[in-house]
Amino acid sequence: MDFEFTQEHDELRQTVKRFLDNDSTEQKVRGLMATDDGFDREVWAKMAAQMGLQGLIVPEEHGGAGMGFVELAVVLEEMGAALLCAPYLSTAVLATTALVESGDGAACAALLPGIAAGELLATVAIAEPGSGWDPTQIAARATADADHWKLDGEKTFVIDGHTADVLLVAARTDAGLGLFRVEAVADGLQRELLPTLDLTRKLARVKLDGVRAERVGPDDAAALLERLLQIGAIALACEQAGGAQRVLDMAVDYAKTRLQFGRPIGSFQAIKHRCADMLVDVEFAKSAAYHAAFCIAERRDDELATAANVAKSYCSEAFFRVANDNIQVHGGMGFTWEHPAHLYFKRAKSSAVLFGDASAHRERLADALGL
Amino acid sequence: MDFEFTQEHDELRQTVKRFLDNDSTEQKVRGLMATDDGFDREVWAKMAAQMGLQGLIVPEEHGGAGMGFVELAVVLEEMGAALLCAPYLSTAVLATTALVESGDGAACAALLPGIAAGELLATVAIAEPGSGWDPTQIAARATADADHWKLDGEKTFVIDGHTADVLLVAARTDAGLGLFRVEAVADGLQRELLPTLDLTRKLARVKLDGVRAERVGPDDAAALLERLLQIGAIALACEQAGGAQRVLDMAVDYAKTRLQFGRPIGSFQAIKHRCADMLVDVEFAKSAAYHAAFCIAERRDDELATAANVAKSYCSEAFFRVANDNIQVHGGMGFTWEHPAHLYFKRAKSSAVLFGDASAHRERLADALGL
Amino acid sequence: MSATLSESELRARVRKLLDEVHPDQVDQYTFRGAQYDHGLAMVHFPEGFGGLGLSPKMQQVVNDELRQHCKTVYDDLMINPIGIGMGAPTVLTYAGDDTKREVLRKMFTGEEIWCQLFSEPGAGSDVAGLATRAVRDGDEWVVNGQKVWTTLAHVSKWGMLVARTNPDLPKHQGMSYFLLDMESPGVDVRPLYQITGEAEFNEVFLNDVRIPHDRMLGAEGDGWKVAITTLMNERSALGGGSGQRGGGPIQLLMNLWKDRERAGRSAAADALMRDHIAELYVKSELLRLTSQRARAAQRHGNPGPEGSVGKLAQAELYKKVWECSLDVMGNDALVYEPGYELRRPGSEVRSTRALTAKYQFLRSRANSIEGGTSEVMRNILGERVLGLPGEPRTDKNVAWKDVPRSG
Amino acid sequence: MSATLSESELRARVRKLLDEVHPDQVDQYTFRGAQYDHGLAMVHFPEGFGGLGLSPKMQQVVNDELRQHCKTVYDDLMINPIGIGMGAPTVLTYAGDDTKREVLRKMFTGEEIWCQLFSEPGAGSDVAGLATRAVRDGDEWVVNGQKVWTTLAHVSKWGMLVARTNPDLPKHQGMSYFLLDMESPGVDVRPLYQITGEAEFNEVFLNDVRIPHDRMLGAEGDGWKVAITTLMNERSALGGGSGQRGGGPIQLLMNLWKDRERAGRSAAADALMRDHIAELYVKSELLRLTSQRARAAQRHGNPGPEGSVGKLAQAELYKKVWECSLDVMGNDALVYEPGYELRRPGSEVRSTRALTAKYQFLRSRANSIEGGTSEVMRNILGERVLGLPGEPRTDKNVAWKDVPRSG
Repeated sequence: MDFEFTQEHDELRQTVKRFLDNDSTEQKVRGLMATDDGFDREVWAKMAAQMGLQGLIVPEEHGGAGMGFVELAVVLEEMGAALLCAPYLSTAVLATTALVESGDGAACAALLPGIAAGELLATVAIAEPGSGWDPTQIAARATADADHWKLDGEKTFVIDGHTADVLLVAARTDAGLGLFRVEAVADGLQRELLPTLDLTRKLARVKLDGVRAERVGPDDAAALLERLLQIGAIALACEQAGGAQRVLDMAVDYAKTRLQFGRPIGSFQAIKHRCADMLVDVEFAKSAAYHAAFCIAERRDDELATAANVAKSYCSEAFFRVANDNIQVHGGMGFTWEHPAHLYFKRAKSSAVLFGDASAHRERLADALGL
Repeated sequence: MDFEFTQEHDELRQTVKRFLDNDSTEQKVRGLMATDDGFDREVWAKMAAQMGLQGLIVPEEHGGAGMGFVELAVVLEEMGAALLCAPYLSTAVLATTALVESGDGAACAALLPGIAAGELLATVAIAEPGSGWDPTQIAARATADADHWKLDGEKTFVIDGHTADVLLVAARTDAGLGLFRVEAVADGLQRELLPTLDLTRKLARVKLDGVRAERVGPDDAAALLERLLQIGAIALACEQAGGAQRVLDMAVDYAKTRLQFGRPIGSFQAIKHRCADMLVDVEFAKSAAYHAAFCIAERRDDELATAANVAKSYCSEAFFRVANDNIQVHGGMGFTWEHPAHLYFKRAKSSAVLFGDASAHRERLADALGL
Repeated sequence: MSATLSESELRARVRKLLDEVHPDQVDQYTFRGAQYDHGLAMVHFPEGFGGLGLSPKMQQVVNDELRQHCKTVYDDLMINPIGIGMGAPTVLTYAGDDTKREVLRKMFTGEEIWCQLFSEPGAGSDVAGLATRAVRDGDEWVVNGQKVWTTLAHVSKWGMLVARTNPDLPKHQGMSYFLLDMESPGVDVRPLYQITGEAEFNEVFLNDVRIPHDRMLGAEGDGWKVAITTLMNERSALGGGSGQRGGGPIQLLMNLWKDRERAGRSAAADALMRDHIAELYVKSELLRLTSQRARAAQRHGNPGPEGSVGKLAQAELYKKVWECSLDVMGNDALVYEPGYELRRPGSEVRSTRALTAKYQFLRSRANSIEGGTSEVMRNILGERVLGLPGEPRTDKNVAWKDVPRSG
Repeated sequence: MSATLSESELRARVRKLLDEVHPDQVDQYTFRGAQYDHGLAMVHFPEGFGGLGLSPKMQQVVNDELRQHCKTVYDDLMINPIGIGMGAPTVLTYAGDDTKREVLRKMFTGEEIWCQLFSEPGAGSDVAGLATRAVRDGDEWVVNGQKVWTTLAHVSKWGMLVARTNPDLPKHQGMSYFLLDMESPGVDVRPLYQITGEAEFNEVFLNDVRIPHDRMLGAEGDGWKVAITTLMNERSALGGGSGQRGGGPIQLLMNLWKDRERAGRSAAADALMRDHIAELYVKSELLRLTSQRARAAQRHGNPGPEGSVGKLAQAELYKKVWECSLDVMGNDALVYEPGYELRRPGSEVRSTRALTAKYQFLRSRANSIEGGTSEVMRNILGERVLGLPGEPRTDKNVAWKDVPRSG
């Protein structure tokens, strides 16, 4: 049932929090965001070895913990709060979900153990230049060629696409949309790191020129892609809820300690009421993200689309609002490079855009509600 | 030039203000809003005899003062502030503008002197049930019949339509849209007072069943109607700016004198900052209304549509916001029947809807801007 | 003994009551009188005072059993909302047995309706700033002042009155709490009409009203403490949103939209409205989910801030939902059938969705005022939930009479 | 005598200056030095100090004449914005003639740039709460503390410094004002990088910096009064909006929209965006018209509240305009070419509208903070324009050292 978090969930949260407090400090985030890779391979290995986080939702038969999306939501919320720089969303959420949901046993057996072990980085490539996140607009082509496929086209905004070992690429066949597995080292694959607004999440452009590929999952993967995008949106919403809580904490702490006119600025209603409005945003964002996570975990498939639209539209705007408010509460300090407020602000903007912005999700919701 | 108000304008404002302070007190407004007529014939006669307000923009040759829209804006602003209950907008603004702009000398000579003298009430009838304020949707028919016309159809939201002596009715002929003069006593004319949300402005539904009519103005009156609607929207914007200023004054006065927790509530930032935001709304609303009034007065016809769209869209929303805020500042008191706050709130809503709401005006603006 | 009553034993008692007297066969007063006498009215009250000294949760068992066996089911909060909801716990805690005997049974049957006399014209958000004075005269207190926003005062027998008995003490210390017989000479109840023309509330003028000293609840000067007991039991509009997905105000809005007349509205205007309604749907849904989350957290014994945001969020959201409803109506928003009529609210259901929406558009203006203004709610969230410091207070350690006040 | 100089006589003097030395032929320092010596730099200043003792309005005549005859036209506010804009009037009012002679000419020529050392990490909105200490030591003052948000400090010769000389007095009374030679030992200027990666501002650390007593402007303890003179002359972003209809940020937004890629966006999304842009256009237009109205009212000698709302309205509006610009870009908002590079702002123009908009999206976050936060502006509108009462102050009549402070 919705919102029935157990003691195990709380313990998982504490474990992840402790890990992030040590291994994803602001200083580490700043260091990693300035690199091209954008993550620390040692920390990545530690995440897998000590906590098995990469295999959280990987089925046990493939070397994972076989947990569900509620546990993943807890982890993502904390990672969003800490701005963890790591290919977790790409590898452990998107690629893993794509594989598990594809029902392709061979592909799962080939890739999931490596993912769970923290030894394989993977991502999914859907969006293309000039098109949005709508799979119906995909132009990349897959052509059957003897026992494999050849891919041609261009993908962009591929999360961690420049470091992934394997890319799961959505492309069009004569039969419809398909999902294809491409090795990073394959001939004809060109990858370019994009200069991102949000330095803590790396995106790449990928050019495919007759690249050798294996099909993953069904001949017609349209439903799979739709579901993948919904789950991706919910994953982002979980991160956003966590980021929103963190900036609220930051703002409240500052408002309690910063004195002006002989008083903590939080004693002024202008600041206090702004923080109160931020609190409403944060609590609503959590409700949206948690509810959507429970919908996935409990396979309430008829509610999934609505829950994803509600969560992504609300959490995107709420995180942006509170990240913006946090800068305002901090005054000049909040506007400097040395203060972390801008890192959250940029993350809020980038995660609002990824997988479709709030109004796109509301439009889908309006369609579903028959408005 | 925009915003160059003269000493004469200031004096006119003071004269009108004094008159309204005496003859449109809250008590009188409450009395009149409970009547069907909705105005006081003695006060109406006094307005004409002592101040010539009904003939303000009537050309001197037809017995008026021959002034322009800047003077009218000043008068409308004060009437909006006082919620004057009188058929001024219908008779002295809409019908008068329709006549003057029609270029129909005979109609002007027949009607304007009576209007200027305060002896004739007139209005315009454009909207129809189920259609908006878009003249292209008008369905009422005018059929030529010997030396006159016959009108069939139904009009609604006719301002003061139940008390007007003469109605200028927009109807469709084979040649396009025309404007037609109908006597209130004509056979086949049925008028019904509508129960309005805003009791201070009376609206009527008018049924026309083969009613005898005279054409006013050109064969194709489409441009005339469009201009009339723009000027009507600007007239409402002027009233809205006046109403907005009045509710701000009300809120500020209350915030200064109402004590809670041993302090005036206006010393709390929650109230103070709300009032500051109201001030921005009020000043912007005035800029919008004044600028549009100067555009009419100076016949800057190429700017008129944009100015009307800017003014009506902004003033409608601003007046509604501040009228709503005024209730909030007053707390429980602002929510009672005995306090005037609700009268302004209802006026704000009704004037926001009349002649097209804010988003309709923004849509037209977006078209004009080529967005 | 009864503290050990099991659930099945309690159910048996309910059936015994129903064997003796059945709500489908007798009137409200007779049945609820018998229910009281059987200790099944408020089971956590002591025996003899409508209860059996059980845990409050056990009342659910009684109500459940009644619902199972009766067509006529009474809702305490419909019968005597302020009496049973707020008066009973206050009387239980602070009144003597004589008073309990005098008032509790008739309160429960609904023969005597109760009202609450706290708010004053000069003391709105600052309830503790109230100015109604009570002066001791022998065995009586003489009360002068004015109360406002008093629901049900016009039909009430008893009023829970807080008045200032010592103006020389700081504001929270100089108040006392009385049970006022509303039929006493000098009590003048007048309807207070609202923006809708209805009078849900009253003004109560108190002019040399005499109250026997033994009708004071708690000690002299304890008025604020007793009042807090009353307020803690306020079944406030908790801000839980509608229980059903897509239910409540948003449902009415969506239905209005689906049934709208399509003429005269552009495709662009439709797109704007759809986006806005979808946004309001999202917030309505999150209001509901947040309240559900709060209940889950409470069940698990670690309630968090999710339970406290509802009142503020709901007030602001519902105002917007009703505003949007009027926008959906377009020009029809100009008319307000059947017009305004200054009157008491009836129990009639409005005949169309549009009429309901128009009424609620006006009525909802009070959402952000009644039961704590949105400004007060933001203070509470800021200070009590987030732990932000309060403002400098100038009215706390000063004799009440020296605190500036208006009204 | 020169007070009676007519406009045509003044024009003649400008032409005489140009006959002697012409900006198209000599460098900035040479020409502006001559302009200063001719009393044509700041004509309202006394003769010998760059002026002719004329009305300030007459400077317009000089500038006009220069524009007519020269290709090279210098803008005072480009050359030495803080020096000429704020430093000069302060020096004129409070400095002795020796100091005036020492600093004014080189200020005007731009040989010596000026900066303002008021804000501190612990004193933002509460500027008067500043904590930098100056202690008298013989003929010198020894200064310790930290200043922040100091534009141009890294290229400045002179800093206008306010420091606390008596912490036992209430905050506004214990400050003094100094001219600080920024080349003095102990002055450490460090760039302060912003959200954009650029460092428009500096932090200035003052470590046992010694200032001769005769560099104090005004008397000891008059620091706040002198600072007010400086601040009154701040050419603040007045919030006038763009001069041209549809100009400024809204123009860039509209152009971005018109040139957008249409693929991948639904008709409904387009309708929403069009409405939003139209709304922003309306507000931009009203910002412009309100500033125009303020100027008209000023011309007519009765300025009203219209002049005071601009700063607040503009800050909030421009933030929204730049946010909308990013929304128009859709997914392209994810990239921020050419990446961030911690550096001083250059004079380069960004190569595309999109890059400008992205930069401004980040940069505009400060609009509601710098030059008075929106919260401070709302206080000012509420108190000074609407006459609402201030809040209870706990920091006013207390020795500064006893006022709680952070940072």
